[in-house]
Amino acid sequence: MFPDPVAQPHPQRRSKAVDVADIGRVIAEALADGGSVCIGGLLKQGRPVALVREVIRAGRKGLKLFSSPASGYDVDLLIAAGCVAETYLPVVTLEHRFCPFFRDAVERNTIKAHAVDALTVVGGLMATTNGVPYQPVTAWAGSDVIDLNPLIARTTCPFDGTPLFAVQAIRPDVALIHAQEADEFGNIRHLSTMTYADALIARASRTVIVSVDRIVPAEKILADPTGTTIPGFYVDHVVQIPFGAHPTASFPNYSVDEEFIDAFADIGDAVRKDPNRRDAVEAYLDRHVRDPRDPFDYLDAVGGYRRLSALEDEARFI
Amino acid sequence: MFPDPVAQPHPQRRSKAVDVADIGRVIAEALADGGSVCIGGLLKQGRPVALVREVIRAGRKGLKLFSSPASGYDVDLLIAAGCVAETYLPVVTLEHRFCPFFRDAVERNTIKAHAVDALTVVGGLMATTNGVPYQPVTAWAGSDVIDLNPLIARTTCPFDGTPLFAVQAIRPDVALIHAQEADEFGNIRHLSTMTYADALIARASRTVIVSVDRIVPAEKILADPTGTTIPGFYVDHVVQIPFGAHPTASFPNYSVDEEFIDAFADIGDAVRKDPNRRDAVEAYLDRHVRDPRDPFDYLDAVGGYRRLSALEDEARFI
Amino acid sequence: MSRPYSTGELLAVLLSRDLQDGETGAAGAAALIPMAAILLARASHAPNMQIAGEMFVNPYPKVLSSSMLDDRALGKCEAAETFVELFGHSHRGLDFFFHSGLQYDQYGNVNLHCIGPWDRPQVRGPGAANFSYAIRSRRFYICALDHSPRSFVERVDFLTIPGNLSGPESRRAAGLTHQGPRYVLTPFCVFDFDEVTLKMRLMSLHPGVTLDEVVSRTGFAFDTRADLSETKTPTDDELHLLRTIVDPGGSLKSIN
Amino acid sequence: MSRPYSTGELLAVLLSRDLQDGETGAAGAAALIPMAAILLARASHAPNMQIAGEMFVNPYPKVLSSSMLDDRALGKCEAAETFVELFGHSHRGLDFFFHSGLQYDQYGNVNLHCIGPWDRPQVRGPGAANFSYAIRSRRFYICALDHSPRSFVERVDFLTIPGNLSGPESRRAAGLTHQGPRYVLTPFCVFDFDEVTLKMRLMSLHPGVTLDEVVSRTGFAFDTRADLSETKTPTDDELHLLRTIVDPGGSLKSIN
Repeated sequence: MFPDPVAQPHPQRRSKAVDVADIGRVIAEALADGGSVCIGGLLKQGRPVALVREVIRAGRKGLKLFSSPASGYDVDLLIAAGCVAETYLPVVTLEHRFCPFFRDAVERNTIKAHAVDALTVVGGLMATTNGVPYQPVTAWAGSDVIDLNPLIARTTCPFDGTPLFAVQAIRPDVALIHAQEADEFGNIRHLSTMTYADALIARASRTVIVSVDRIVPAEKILADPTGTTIPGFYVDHVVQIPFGAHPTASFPNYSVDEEFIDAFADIGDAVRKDPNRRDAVEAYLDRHVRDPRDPFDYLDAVGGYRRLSALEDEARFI
Repeated sequence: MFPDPVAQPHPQRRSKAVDVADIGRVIAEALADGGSVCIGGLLKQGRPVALVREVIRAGRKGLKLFSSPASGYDVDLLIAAGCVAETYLPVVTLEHRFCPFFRDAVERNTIKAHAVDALTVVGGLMATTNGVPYQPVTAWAGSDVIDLNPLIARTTCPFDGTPLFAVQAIRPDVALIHAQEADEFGNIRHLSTMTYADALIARASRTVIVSVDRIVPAEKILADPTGTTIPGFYVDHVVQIPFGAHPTASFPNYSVDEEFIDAFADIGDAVRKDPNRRDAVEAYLDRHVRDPRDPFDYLDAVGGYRRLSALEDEARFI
Repeated sequence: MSRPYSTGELLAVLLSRDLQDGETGAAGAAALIPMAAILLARASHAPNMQIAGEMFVNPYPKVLSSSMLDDRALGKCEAAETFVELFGHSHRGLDFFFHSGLQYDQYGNVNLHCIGPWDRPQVRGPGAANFSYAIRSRRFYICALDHSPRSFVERVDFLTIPGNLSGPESRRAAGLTHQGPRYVLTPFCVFDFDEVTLKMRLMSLHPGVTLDEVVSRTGFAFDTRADLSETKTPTDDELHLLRTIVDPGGSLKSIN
Repeated sequence: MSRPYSTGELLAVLLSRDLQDGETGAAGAAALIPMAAILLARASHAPNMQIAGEMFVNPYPKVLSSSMLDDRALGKCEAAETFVELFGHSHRGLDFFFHSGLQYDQYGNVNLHCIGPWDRPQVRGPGAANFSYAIRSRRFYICALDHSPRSFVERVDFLTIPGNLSGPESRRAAGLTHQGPRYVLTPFCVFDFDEVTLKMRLMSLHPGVTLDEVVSRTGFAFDTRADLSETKTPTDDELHLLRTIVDPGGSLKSIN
């Protein structure tokens, strides 16, 4: 029954901003071994790689991986570090070459890489955002992907009996997303032209953690509400991580570090051909994931300001 | 088989911009008697009222009306002019008062006003944009609206057998939409904060006709692609009509003409109580719809620059 | 009246007190009092209130407007959404929503469609954009400015917004699991709902209102709480916030 | 070679000629040649080409990039979309799309998943983001830079992208109603598909290529068109447009 309000100083709105030093703990608390994680961005753009490194640092095992329909370096890194049990990834590629750890893990049967396509993942996330148990799909025929897809069922249209498919709602435990800006209340702004499936993933996931290039004053969000790509109430934690997408791009702020990705893939290809070279992987993970105390340390390890400003230049002059 | 290209001057890209003098013909050609039309905007904002007046001028009868989930003046005007046979409108209201012609037509049973809700219309349009025959809905229970809704069926979840509903895909013949800006290729920009269901309606409809406050150079679109709310390839015709949403608003350019809407509703209420006053309706339609040769004439008839600049001021100073 | 507040202000204050910090809710079109309640809660005890579920997020309106679905009313806000996102919200539900209508019945069902038969009504109302929030939200409030035997009826002619249907059994059969209608606020009193019968029950009378007056204005018999009280009127702090931050234009003052 | 064009330029020009004005199509990731073809068509005979179906509309890239799904490649464009809109495009289909893969078979099916058995492959490929465009688009093109018995096989080990399946009966049974694969372009020749059997059929040989060479590079028997011809090479106008407007950076020149 309507209480008399207690006279008290009015409380302040809580911030969702996490200090970069605490983001590892936040991720470790949100994601359990065996949990499902969905990664935003696409291929070599806007991937939350710093957050992915924290998953590895937390020692997570047996993860189920989802992503926007095309993934690459970060997924391969998680597999290299032994975090992954199952993938629901339409495409895993570095575009100009395969992802070596993914390829190796599937060929050696150490992970279960389910056959899914973009409509499976997008449709499943759409079902969750729409609050319904499944999304109808009619655009499937002929591909072996359908027969092996564990997330779909056959059904019929209730209006005319036409056979069609259903993909079940996908609700990842944790979404990891990278964007360019946010305010402390978790309102996210992508400044890149494409935003991939990021908003969809945020809406579909239980816990949403977003790294951004910059946390900006809330006034900037209020001045352009149509620029907000993910409203704050979908977001649980936001963290400013400089170059948090490295070695993928965060357009228009910085471009892809292709050399860095290639160096990783070279190690992967070498280990794939000669498993005795596994120590090269551990050395890579030590240097780039486990040893850096924080993201600034990481940036020093990957080439410091010299390399990073070149990536900024590339994004600016394209 | 790959032909040799014929040497010829390279052709130019076609414009989708229609001269305001031709928009009546365009609408008459796109929409037949008995056709279905879906109206964008919401309540007293962003409604394509100038395009709606062209529907009346074309003498269309027996229309099936869809709209974003809340509609008012324009729908009432179409009903007043005798254009409408059926409505699939969740809400018909002027907010501070009822829509008199809608109310009268339903009470006298001269139109069929189906019981639908927002999820029916939005879900049906979503199904079409997603390219599937229906959209699952689970959020319905208890309301008489469900039992009377002609667009829904009962079905079950193919994964666990749970009973749920389906709303069938809605594909309007013609979408009428108003926005603030477009280029000549039909790329639409809303400058208002809310864009309602406009993009959804455009994606779901066979023929899409958009009125805008201003046609802008294509360079303006290219300079901010994320500002494009409806890509041009969904749009068939775009026409610059000054104050084309009047008496509804086109924020941030001009506000609602509440007095004008009230004057219309007063006539409607008077006729509803005394059908002998039907001539007042015809006089209104003559003055505001049938007699003006073009939208400029219309603007003179509704108060000219004095009134319109006041509406601009209201939008600017809110 | 000599009261230092209007009916509109009273109802907005009463509603605001029941909204909790951190909750997410919205008001639809034609919802001056609910919107004032949300904004007042945010300005006082609920700074983490999320105003969302319609096509905008966390507005900071410069004027309190009769409809929030209006750029005139929106002012600045944190994000825009569309009806597609509203479809999802309608399924997942909010913490709270508000409804009003043509008729209300003893089970808190609301009619927005018609008085008289559906096929040939005496009065055709506007309809309801969205009744799903009533089902899927954790609770909703009925804010009824017309409290008369014409509007408070034994059984609604058309059931637009499902409240408690015909009682507990019917709610179970329909699969309704949330609270549904929580309070009914009128210019004269506040009703809650009996935990067992799920019927409206008089909870408090506004200052100066008698039980007989409410009985005569209500078209069905209702129980009265054992602890029937006088409605706790707005405090100075609440009225100050309401008039300076939420409704500086005084729109609520004209609602009596 | 002494040809005045590279293989990449040849294939881009050939593809561009088959794209019609007013059509809507797209290329996915890792699609340098298809993207060049689309841009060349738009710059020459198809100014109303709509490049859409991925997450952007009508880009004007400053450089031709290996993937169009990349802000480096996008340049200016007219609109952005997301995977939600792509879901709809995938159902409604485009006028044309392009595919390449690990293996191609005589019916124009494409394998992007694995060589060897699914459970324990010798080679695991990247998979396909979206095979629905192959079904729902009016037609698609196969652009195969590796033309060898290893890649042109009797039957794909894994059927990722449905082409003509096992022929007309299987297409009918699967409900495939569009053309499916239209041409297969390789560095050596162009195949079309026999109207009756729906098998690959040699249509033209690139200048200097012999039938025997194509036979030895193809891991299945194929018919040859009665009017087998030499591929019509790029005109000066086409090469000029390609090199000045579409690919000023010369990315296609290195594809031989």
